[in-house]
Amino acid sequence: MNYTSPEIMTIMAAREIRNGDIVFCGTGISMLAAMAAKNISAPESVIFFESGAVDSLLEELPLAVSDSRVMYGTDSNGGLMDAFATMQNRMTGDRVIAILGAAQIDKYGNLNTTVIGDYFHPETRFAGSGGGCDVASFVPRCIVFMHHEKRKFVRKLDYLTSPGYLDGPGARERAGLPPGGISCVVTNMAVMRFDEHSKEMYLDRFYPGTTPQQILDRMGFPVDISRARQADPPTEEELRILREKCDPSRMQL
Amino acid sequence: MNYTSPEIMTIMAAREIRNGDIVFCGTGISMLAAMAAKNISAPESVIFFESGAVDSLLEELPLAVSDSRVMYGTDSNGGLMDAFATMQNRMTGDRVIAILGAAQIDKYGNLNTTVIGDYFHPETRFAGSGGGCDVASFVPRCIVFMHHEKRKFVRKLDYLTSPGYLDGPGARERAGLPPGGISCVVTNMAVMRFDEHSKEMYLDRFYPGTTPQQILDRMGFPVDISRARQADPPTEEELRILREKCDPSRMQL
Amino acid sequence: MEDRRNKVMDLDEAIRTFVRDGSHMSIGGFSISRNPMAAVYTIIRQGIKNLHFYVHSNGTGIDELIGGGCISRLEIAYGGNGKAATTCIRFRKAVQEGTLQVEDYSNYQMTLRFAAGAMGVPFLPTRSSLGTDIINRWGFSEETRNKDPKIADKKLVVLDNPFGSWADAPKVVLVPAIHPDVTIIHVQRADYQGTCRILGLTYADIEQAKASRHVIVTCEELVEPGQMRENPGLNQIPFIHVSAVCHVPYGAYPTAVYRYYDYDPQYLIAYARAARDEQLFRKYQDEFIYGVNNHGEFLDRIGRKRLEQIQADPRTGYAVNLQWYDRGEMT
Amino acid sequence: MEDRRNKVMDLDEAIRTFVRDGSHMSIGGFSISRNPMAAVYTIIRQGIKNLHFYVHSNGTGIDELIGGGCISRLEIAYGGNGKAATTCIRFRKAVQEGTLQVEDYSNYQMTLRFAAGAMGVPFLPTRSSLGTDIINRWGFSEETRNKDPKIADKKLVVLDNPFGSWADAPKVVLVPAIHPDVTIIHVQRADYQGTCRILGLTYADIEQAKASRHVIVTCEELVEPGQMRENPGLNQIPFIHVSAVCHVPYGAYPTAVYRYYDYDPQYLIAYARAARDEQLFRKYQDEFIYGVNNHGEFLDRIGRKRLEQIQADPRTGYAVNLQWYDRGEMT
Repeated sequence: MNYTSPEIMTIMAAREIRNGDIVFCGTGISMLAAMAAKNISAPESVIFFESGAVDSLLEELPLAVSDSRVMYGTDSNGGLMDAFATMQNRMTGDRVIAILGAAQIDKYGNLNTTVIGDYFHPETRFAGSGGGCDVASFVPRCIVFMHHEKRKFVRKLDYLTSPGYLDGPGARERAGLPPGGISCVVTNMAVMRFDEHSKEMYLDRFYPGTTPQQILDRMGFPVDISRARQADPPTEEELRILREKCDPSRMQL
Repeated sequence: MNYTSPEIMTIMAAREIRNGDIVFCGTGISMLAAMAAKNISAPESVIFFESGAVDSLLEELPLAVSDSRVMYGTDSNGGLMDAFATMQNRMTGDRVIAILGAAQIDKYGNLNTTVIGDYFHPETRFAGSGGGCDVASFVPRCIVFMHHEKRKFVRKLDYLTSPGYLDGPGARERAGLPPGGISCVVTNMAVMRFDEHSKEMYLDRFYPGTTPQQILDRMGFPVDISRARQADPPTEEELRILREKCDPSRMQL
Repeated sequence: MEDRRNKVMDLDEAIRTFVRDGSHMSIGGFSISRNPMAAVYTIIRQGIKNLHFYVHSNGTGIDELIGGGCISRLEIAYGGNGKAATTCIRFRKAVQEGTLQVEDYSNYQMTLRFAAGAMGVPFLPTRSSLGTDIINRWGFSEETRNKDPKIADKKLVVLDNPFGSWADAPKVVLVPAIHPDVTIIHVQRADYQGTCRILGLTYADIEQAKASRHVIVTCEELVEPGQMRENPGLNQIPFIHVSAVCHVPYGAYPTAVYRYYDYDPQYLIAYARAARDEQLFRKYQDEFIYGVNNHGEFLDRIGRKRLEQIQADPRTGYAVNLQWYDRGEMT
Repeated sequence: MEDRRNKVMDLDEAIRTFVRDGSHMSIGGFSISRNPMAAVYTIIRQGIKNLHFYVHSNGTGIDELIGGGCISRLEIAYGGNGKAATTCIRFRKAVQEGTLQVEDYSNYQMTLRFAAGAMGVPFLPTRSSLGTDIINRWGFSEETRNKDPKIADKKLVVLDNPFGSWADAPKVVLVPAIHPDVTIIHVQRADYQGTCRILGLTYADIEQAKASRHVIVTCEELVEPGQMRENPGLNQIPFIHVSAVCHVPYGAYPTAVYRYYDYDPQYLIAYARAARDEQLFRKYQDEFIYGVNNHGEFLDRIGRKRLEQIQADPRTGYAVNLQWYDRGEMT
């Protein structure tokens, strides 16, 4: 099978989504992953956006979470107050899986989407938290999309925008956060997960064509690779649905 | 001029409403007063209900603030969250005048709408605060409708449901409330106001046919009558509008 | 939980599935409007007891439940039945006789408490009730609070503003979130997944529903999801919050449903008269609640003519020139 | 204030009346949707400086204002322009060059802050951001905070839950209310008294408007109050909150207005290219902002053909198959 890097990333993320999940997503590849899951294995999942749209029809790919394309054919159109309340609410929030991205991630899955360099004199300013910090605070499961690069997998974040496991076991609880944190990191080379006890990142699956060592070489901190196995590549059926149903005009893939 | 007791009470209250006021009212005579003001001297006033209706058309008199009659032809139909936020909000709340009723009132304009007797073993249980405590807490001006009876004008309330001036000058501020309190009490005999400095009730206007002494005889506490003058009775025009425009089917009057 | 499944259930089954002796629950509506009366009568008929109830301003529904002996504890802002009874009669009676424990809040406080539950925060702040007995007198004893983990340890908390004089508010009252086991609301329209459309005022129904573990929706009209999605801006409660949908036309009778029917003054007045007298009240209950098997039979007993009299006028949404005639006992 | 008066004003006059150097203000919309762009360009054209701005997720509007040198302080959750610029370019530049003071919050926190302002409370609680640098790093110095009474003394406060473990939340973050002097929103429909109807997502526009001392509404369609009152359930902002209404068709262009028109990818991409280069950016501003007198002239410069390309399809509410072609510079 031939597939691109965004395609395998999308499929790996889509496989994390269970039928019945409420999927919080942004634009681009995270939305494609949500749509792929819905079309492949989780038909009862519900896609929703921080801007307030619940269960959008998504005839076309939106290019922002505020896009008119998320408003068409929804179950209800609210606002940010509604959307975030749904995620902080323990009844509905516990059923949410979020898909996030970041400029930096550390071994506990904490994310930086704010600045590179000093906060007050940044080398690079990014867009900021948006709803990222909110969902990472509220919901039990998050998928993070990352490119596997040393400067992105760092020992210490320049700014901790969105909470993963903070500084390790029990830290979320000590800070006053609900349980949760980051479930997995889906990159262009691998799927990383977090140890149940140490809360540290480990290599779970490497994609066909990569090796654990190549992956380690692209990280700013070492991770356990003892549990690593090769990932099942995207199936023909998965790719067909992704290409034909989710992004026929190839805007993202 | 012939007029009934409810009619003079309605007109006295209506005269308190200024053009442009936002009028919080309940049902019955308080709604009639709001409608009378709108038809007589305050055409730009806005009637609104704690149930969430703003600027209802009121083709018929509603018999509850949740009545479908308050929903027709409104500017917007919200809910309780919206309605009370409008009153607690300092920009809009400062323009609200509220019309309330009570089972008991004390000399500082505090109201009881909860129980007569001991709270835990009440002689008589009433409906409770409803939105009364909220508006009396939030807005700068309240009109209270009362029947002039000794058991209603009491030295000590059995339960302080809605705050007037609490225990006197500066008490609202000490409790943490915004300025405000009760502006006047409109009864079947008189209009009572509160001294600017002592915050104590005094007799401002007695209706034609009553005397200050008769009024004092029907109160459980003494009030200053030195400023009392006879009220200007309802004019022919006021009564005509009230009868013809506000309650043509005589449901309330 | 698969949210998209068909959640349509028979009302009797929905109540049996989600409401138990001792459940903490709330019902939507406001005084004599949009109370889920079919559900209320079903609860009474099923003999459910010891309910812990939360309402803001309620009337007909709560009073019937109290009269039916279903409620032992009540957190409430206002119990009134409009013109028919300024204070709900069975409510008053139960409080005066000491058979009902009550904790008093204001209307906004109860609304905020539901909103806090919906938002997933332990409390929300307001300036309401500072200096009043709502703060000073707590209805539930410390023992009651400690025994039931579903009741907050404190009725409310007065907090000095941690932002100093920000917003000119030196103090605020924090009111604790409510998390009912079940909330029942009656709406004009719902689809089989549970998405709701309320016409006219929403009261606190949205907050009540979103605060609850389970939501039972009774509706005048049951439609396809596609029909609801033609106008998503009119839908207030997404299906992800809803456990059961019951199609019950006239499900709020004898209370009013904007654009569908009005309250029935004749019923409400007769109820008020019966509620004042134990013997009459038993007779009323035997005839209209225990004497029928479901809401359909109840409506048959009311008769088509009465329902026609309260039909909503299509222009205004209520029954124009509805008379509060007082014909004595219901027949 | 007489709320019912006709509040219709020319946009230029409305900005001149309510927005001053140093005003604290906010604009509605979200990234590339429903930004009040006509008002934004008017502010730039009028040369208003030192604005203190509050937004949640904004994009086009905020970036133009920063580029126009209008903003000196910004409280924000997200500055992005969709596909055209993941991080707003002038925003990034200004922060990196130290010409813009920023205080970072999350999207929900900014929304709650507007909601607190709307509700008249000094703060609202959330569990968001516990343990993060949003709590640890404050953007404004103590000096800035002390000097301006319109800025809260604290960015936020972490509070131990006074109700113990109620709602399983041992701690909450309190975020301070925002009270802008002016908020500008763009809506699909308004009447001359100021009542607003937003179609599709409302974002935080309602909370932003209700938190503000003054609200300027720009609208696609200006209608009679009677027309708005035929469907009050669709109106979100009652006239009592509004100071001025400006009828500005295409008033959100180049951002999208659901059911009216889409964003203009060509404009947004050309803007992003210009924004990266000082000389190109001056040229862009001279041509499209300073080189025109009002939004009408601006739209003339864009041309009818471009506006036709982004017309909303009546079924979906957006421009179906809109192309993100990249034609280089705008002509």
